[in-house]
Amino acid sequence: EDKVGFVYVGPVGDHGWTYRHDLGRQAVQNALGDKVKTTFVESVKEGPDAERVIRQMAADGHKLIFTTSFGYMNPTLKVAKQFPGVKFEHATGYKRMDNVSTYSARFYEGRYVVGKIAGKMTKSNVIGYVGSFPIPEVVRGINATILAARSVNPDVVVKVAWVSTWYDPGKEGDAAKALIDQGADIILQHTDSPAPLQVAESRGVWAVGQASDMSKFAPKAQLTGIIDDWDGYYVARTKAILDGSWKSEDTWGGFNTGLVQLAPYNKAIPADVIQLAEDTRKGIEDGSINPFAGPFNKQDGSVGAAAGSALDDGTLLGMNWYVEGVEGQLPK
Amino acid sequence: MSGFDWIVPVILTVITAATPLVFAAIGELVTEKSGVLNLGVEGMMLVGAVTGFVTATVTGNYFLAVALAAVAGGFMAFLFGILTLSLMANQVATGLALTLFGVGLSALMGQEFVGEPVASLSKLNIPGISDIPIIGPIVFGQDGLVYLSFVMVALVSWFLYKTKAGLILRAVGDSHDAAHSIGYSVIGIRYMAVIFGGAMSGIGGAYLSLAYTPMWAENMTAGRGWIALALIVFATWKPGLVLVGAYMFGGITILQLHAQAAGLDLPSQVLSMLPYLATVLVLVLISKDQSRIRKHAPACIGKIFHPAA
Amino acid sequence: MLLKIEKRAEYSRAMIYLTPVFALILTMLTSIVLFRLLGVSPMEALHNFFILPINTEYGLSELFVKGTPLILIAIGLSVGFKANVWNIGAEGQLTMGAIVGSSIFIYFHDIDSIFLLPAMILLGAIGGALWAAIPAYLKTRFNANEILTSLMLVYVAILFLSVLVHGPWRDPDGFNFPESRTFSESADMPILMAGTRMHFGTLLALFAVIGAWIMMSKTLIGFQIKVIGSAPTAGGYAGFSQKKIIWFALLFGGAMAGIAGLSEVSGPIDQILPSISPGYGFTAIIVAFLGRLHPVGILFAGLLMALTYLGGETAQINLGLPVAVTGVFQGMILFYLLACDVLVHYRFRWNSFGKAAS
Amino acid sequence: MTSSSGTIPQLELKGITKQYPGCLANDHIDLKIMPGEIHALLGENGAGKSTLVKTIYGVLKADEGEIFWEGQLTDIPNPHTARKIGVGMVFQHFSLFEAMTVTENIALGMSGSQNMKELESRIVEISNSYGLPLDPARQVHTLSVGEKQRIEIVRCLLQNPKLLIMDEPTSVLTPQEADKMFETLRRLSSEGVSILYISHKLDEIKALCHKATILRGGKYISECDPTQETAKSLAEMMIGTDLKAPEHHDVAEQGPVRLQVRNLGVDADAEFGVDLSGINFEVRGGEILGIAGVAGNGQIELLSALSGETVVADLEAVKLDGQSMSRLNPSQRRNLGLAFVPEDRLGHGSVPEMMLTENAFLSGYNRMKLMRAGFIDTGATSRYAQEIVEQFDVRTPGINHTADSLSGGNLQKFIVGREVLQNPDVIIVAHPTWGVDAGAASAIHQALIDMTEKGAAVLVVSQDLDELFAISNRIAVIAEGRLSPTRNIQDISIEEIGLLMGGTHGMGETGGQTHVA
Ligand SMILES: Nc1ncnc2c1ncn2[C@@H]1O[C@H](COP(=O)(O)OP(=O)(O)OP(=O)(O)O)[C@@H](O)[C@H]1O
Ligand SMILES: Nc1ncnc2c1ncn2[C@@H]1O[C@H](COP(=O)(O)OP(=O)(O)OP(=O)(O)O)[C@@H](O)[C@H]1O
Ligand SMILES: [Mg+2]
Ligand SMILES: [Mg+2]
Repeated sequence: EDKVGFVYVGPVGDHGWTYRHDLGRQAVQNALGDKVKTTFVESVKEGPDAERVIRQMAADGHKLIFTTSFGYMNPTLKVAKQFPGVKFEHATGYKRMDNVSTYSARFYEGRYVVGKIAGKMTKSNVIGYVGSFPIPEVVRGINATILAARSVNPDVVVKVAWVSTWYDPGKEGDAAKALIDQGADIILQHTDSPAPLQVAESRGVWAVGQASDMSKFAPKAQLTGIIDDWDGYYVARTKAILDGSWKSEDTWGGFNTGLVQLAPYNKAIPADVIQLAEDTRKGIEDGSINPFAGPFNKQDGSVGAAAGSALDDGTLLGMNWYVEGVEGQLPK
Repeated sequence: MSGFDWIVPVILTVITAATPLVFAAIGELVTEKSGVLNLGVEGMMLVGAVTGFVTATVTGNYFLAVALAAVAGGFMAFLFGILTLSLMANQVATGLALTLFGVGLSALMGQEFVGEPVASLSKLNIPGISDIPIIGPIVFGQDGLVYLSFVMVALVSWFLYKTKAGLILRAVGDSHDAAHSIGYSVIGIRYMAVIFGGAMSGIGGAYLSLAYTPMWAENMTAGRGWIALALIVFATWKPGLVLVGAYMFGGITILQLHAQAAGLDLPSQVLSMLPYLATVLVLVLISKDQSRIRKHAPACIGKIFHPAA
Repeated sequence: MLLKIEKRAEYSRAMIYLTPVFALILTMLTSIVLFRLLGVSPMEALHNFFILPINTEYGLSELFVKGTPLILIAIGLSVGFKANVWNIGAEGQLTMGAIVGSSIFIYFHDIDSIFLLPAMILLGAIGGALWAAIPAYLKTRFNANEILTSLMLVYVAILFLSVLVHGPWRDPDGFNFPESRTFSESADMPILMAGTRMHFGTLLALFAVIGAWIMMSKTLIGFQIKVIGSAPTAGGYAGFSQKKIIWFALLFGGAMAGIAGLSEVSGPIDQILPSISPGYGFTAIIVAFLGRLHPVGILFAGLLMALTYLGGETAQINLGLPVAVTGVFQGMILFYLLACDVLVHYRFRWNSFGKAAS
Repeated sequence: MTSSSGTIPQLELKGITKQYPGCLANDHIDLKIMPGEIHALLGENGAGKSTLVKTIYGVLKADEGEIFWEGQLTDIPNPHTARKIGVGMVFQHFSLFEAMTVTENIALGMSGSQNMKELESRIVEISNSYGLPLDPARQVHTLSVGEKQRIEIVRCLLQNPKLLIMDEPTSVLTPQEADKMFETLRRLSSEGVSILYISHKLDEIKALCHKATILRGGKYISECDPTQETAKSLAEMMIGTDLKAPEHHDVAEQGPVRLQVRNLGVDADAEFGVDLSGINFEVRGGEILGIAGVAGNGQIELLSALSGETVVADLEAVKLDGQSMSRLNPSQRRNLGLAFVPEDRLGHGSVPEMMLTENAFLSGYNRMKLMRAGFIDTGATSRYAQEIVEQFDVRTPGINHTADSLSGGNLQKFIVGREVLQNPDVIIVAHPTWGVDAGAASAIHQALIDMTEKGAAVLVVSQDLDELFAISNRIAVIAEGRLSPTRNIQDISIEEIGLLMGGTHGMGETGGQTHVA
């Protein structure tokens, strides 16, 4: 019986990032439980603990190890060097080796669709965005949102409140309240807890779920949700180990791979808006729409992407500037 | 937005942010006044939060949920009491261990309840009165626990400074040897104070999981127990000032979020530092008056008591 | 008949060594119940917690890797606690030590010199000490309670680190991810044992244990610390300055935490990350008291504490026990250790009548 | 239990036994007190007096023995019960709460709940009627020791006790205050209140008490009528051997001025401290200068300006052998040849939780050269501690025991010994025999007199006038931060000194009777 290990940065009970990865692990266990045994260690801090846990899994005879946080990049590589026979999968990083793959999801595709809906649905023309930390992943989502929103409603702006944490329900909720008080009538978030949705629900504004379908927390307010779905990927990669076809590769999948999905649309969204959203989603999926296609300007007025061109993956990966329509200065 | 429209929601936000701190701090204040330092507030809050949440989910009875949260927090404090009061273990270390324990225990208890929503604690709504502009929603539109938090501050203040029992409790914190020699049961009184502190922390935790953000998630207190502890020092052990401190801390936290949303051009982390820096600054200003601190700080805090008999 | 706790005329030397054994026995007995409830074999669980993590040479080396920062910080804190200085902000001082210590590498990363690492260690100590100097100044100048100021500064330090890692200190080739460049050879803590991660910081921790032992038992400053902590008026009588001791205790504690921070980033982490410590600064407080504020006690307490973390990881991997169980289990061990400590200074007696043995 | 006839003892103890770990503090002690009787309990330090009275008050539980209250076997499990049946107690170590007001402290010592306003007026009433004036609103930490004790006494009186226990009440009082208190006690006695009185001041006992019970080493020794005994015979019963009075040497040869204080002024830093101004005196080698005064008149400030715990800006203010010490800290002053015994032996003169060796090191490390190559020389330190213990007859199981395990008298001997053995040129001693039994007191006095023979200058600050008259060559009085001119001991009477001391601090009236030895 082969072992497949998962290293989580948060507790499986965070109902956010780690929770989704653990659902993926359970999918592997369900699908291939007769052939593999899955193990995990939760709440592993980025740093020395991560390297020890990864190494221990490798030394323990795990065949495949998923390390599910960006901060695990260097620890994963270090251990991978010592255990060439073990395969590693590092989420959201950019360094690979023969026995290290990377994988991530193009969540910004989901944000782009959400941006279209938001642009249509907002009355106040203010979208509130609860940010965790100003890293490219989060900035990309903000930019995708405003690009989409402005494409249907040029007057929209995005206001951002950074909470400097991935996970503090109280503070996330407070940020949502502050944004609403500043005029936002749609709350988006790049933090893990459902608190901002609860706030939106009680304040009677719209919100968008994060990582999971969070409609349970905001049945009226949730427009849709951007769902991380690692199940298929994890099952496929485990199968690849079992049949020997595993190769080091980089997966950055969007709608087309199922890694990113949208939660069911809120019934209150008008049909034409749903239509628009669906068209956008299909367009992205079949490649006819590129969220970061020009022409658009950066916040400072310089050209972000010229007409006819689109940002390449490298630029997206390191994105550290806002596009026009985002208010406030990006913390550097 | 016109006029003072924004003020009401901001104040409402501050109230919810401050209330769990008020509960935890006012309880711990009583504990400390009796001469015991329990650093396990975070752990007790978490156990209270999960107990309240589970009870509310299972029974739908919020009164029971809050009551059991208090019991659970009180039980944690009782454990602390056995160790530090009966077995004379070091209070600082035991309190920290209690936090480790509480984080783990609450996570175990809540395993099955992650990702389950629960209806928010209902707010007082008096048709007509609660709709009065500004005053209405702030004064008459809160949930029961917010009122309770004010009542508790007033009650604790009255108890400590207006009743004989409160006088005795302060006396035990001021000099346990003297209190013992004139016949007070130092250990018994401290048990009660410690358990009361735990119960209040438990309610503070329940406020988080039932009203602030009605859900259960591991470690959802996110360090509020520590802030509550700091607020007591900040308040120089005076109940009224605990309230001021909690609202100041909550207020600055909320205002910095507003500043960000309004596009203030400062790194968000620097803005996030503000509540902490402001607390230090105010403490420095307060500390100048040493006689006041001397008057209110319990002299025996953290010291072990062992009767000679 | 009543069970009575009675102060010993003199503390019991035997109990100093016996109480950990009692605590362990009690832990095992309770574990049987706890793990049965969780549906795990108690023997296996204990094996996973206490034996498996360190039954290989590598595992043992990891015990020291994990224990090193705990011991370094606890040594520093214990000196403060002895002086009645309640520095609970070691986590912030650790962070600042890491920041200041690595700044020299971040800004001059091309330097390839044997002096780089010593300079970094020195700067790490200075960084931690500077951060601790703030509570020291506020305490000696304004009488501001150091518990609160040092704690608040933890949050400030961590946010400051966040500013740096998300901003100017990002690896220029790192796609703007919040990580610094990885440390070069000469900025790395030398490894003590090939094939492991046990690094020079562990030696520093051992030096700290011995140094603190000598300082506290053999030097005037150590004596002054104990006197001021125990009876400040008597200290004034002897001519010792309380302010000086407050400064010393905080600066020393800060410096040790700073060294711990630097030895983490330049040891096992190898770069600056948004979070460089999983709460070592707080855990070390427990370690300090568990070690009864004695350097040698702290050495053992630090290793024991480290073992419970390692054991928790092993138990998760092998038995699928959630991390929550580690917390509960850790809490339990600590409770028992703290409770059994009562026997060092006290003894239990069945209080019957008239038994006046002398 | 209401009537108190003349034949039934108010209180009778039979076979009270109390065992502490490693120490049998009370060994089958019997005691009988009649209504209205003032009964002394005598014994050396550590004889078991406090233990016995704490048992009566319900603070401690006896291992064996019976208590009869008004003839009935009574169980007194706690102080509440004691107060309820009519026992009041003034503790040797005050049971007061520093951060609280006088009223709050008194309320705490009473059972049930009180109306604070009412209580305040009763406090004023009672305290005035017994001549123990108190401001009910003051915080205790701002009061002098004498005032603190008044609180304890008033607290008892408010409850109309039938038995009042007083554990060393006068050790902190001035003669006038003590006399006031004796009046109070006699009045109570005439009202039928029994009083159990513990004191080391044997003259006091003779003047006040009807009966005395003597304890030694935890055992009952005898009962006697103190008025029929001399102070010396009482002391010898306590100690079990002969008592040597200190040999007073007349001013053999007056040496040069060693300690010189010129126009010393200090602003007190504590809230209720006393500012010093214009203090002038000098102490010559070979003499003892006594400074008398009611506590709280600037002694604390004067002592700390002399010891170096407070530094003084004026270089001329404090000089030792002509060298200025004004700006030196205590350890620098020691290097110059100063030694100092503070008033509070536990916590000021010693570190309670530290061993005797460490406490020897505390003030001795410089002059006794207890550091070697930058490290503490433990061998030399132990030898030094051992020497103190042997030469000054400090009773302790060993030099590795902590200071707080010593009885007050023994600790005082240890501290005096520690300073004396450093062979200082000037030694300053505050309240040298506070609460110390007669045997230990005479040993300490002898040590100070011996110092003068070696040519040292000795300054003694005390409020015990008997003591000052017994050992000083010259005397001055400190009142409200000012020092009177010094007078030769032959040229002044106790009455005059008492007048100089009194009428300044909280006492309602000046003069009155003075306490005569
Ligand atoms: N808490 C205690 N633990 C152990 N031994 C004690 C304790 N209290 C008192 N003792 C011992 O009991 C004996 C009697 O003490 P006690 O306080 O009754 O003496 P005392 O007669 O009041 O002396 P003094 O004149 O100094 O006040 C002493 O030898 C002392 O060592
Ligand atoms: N915790 C303790 N352990 C052992 N002995 C103690 C303890 N506490 C007090 N004692 C003993 O109690 C005795 C009396 O204590 P107490 O504090 O009454 O001193 P004292 O002799 O009365 O001094 P003084 O008369 O100067 O106040 C001391 O001899 C001391 O040995
Ligand atoms: Mg006594
Ligand atoms: Mg005494």
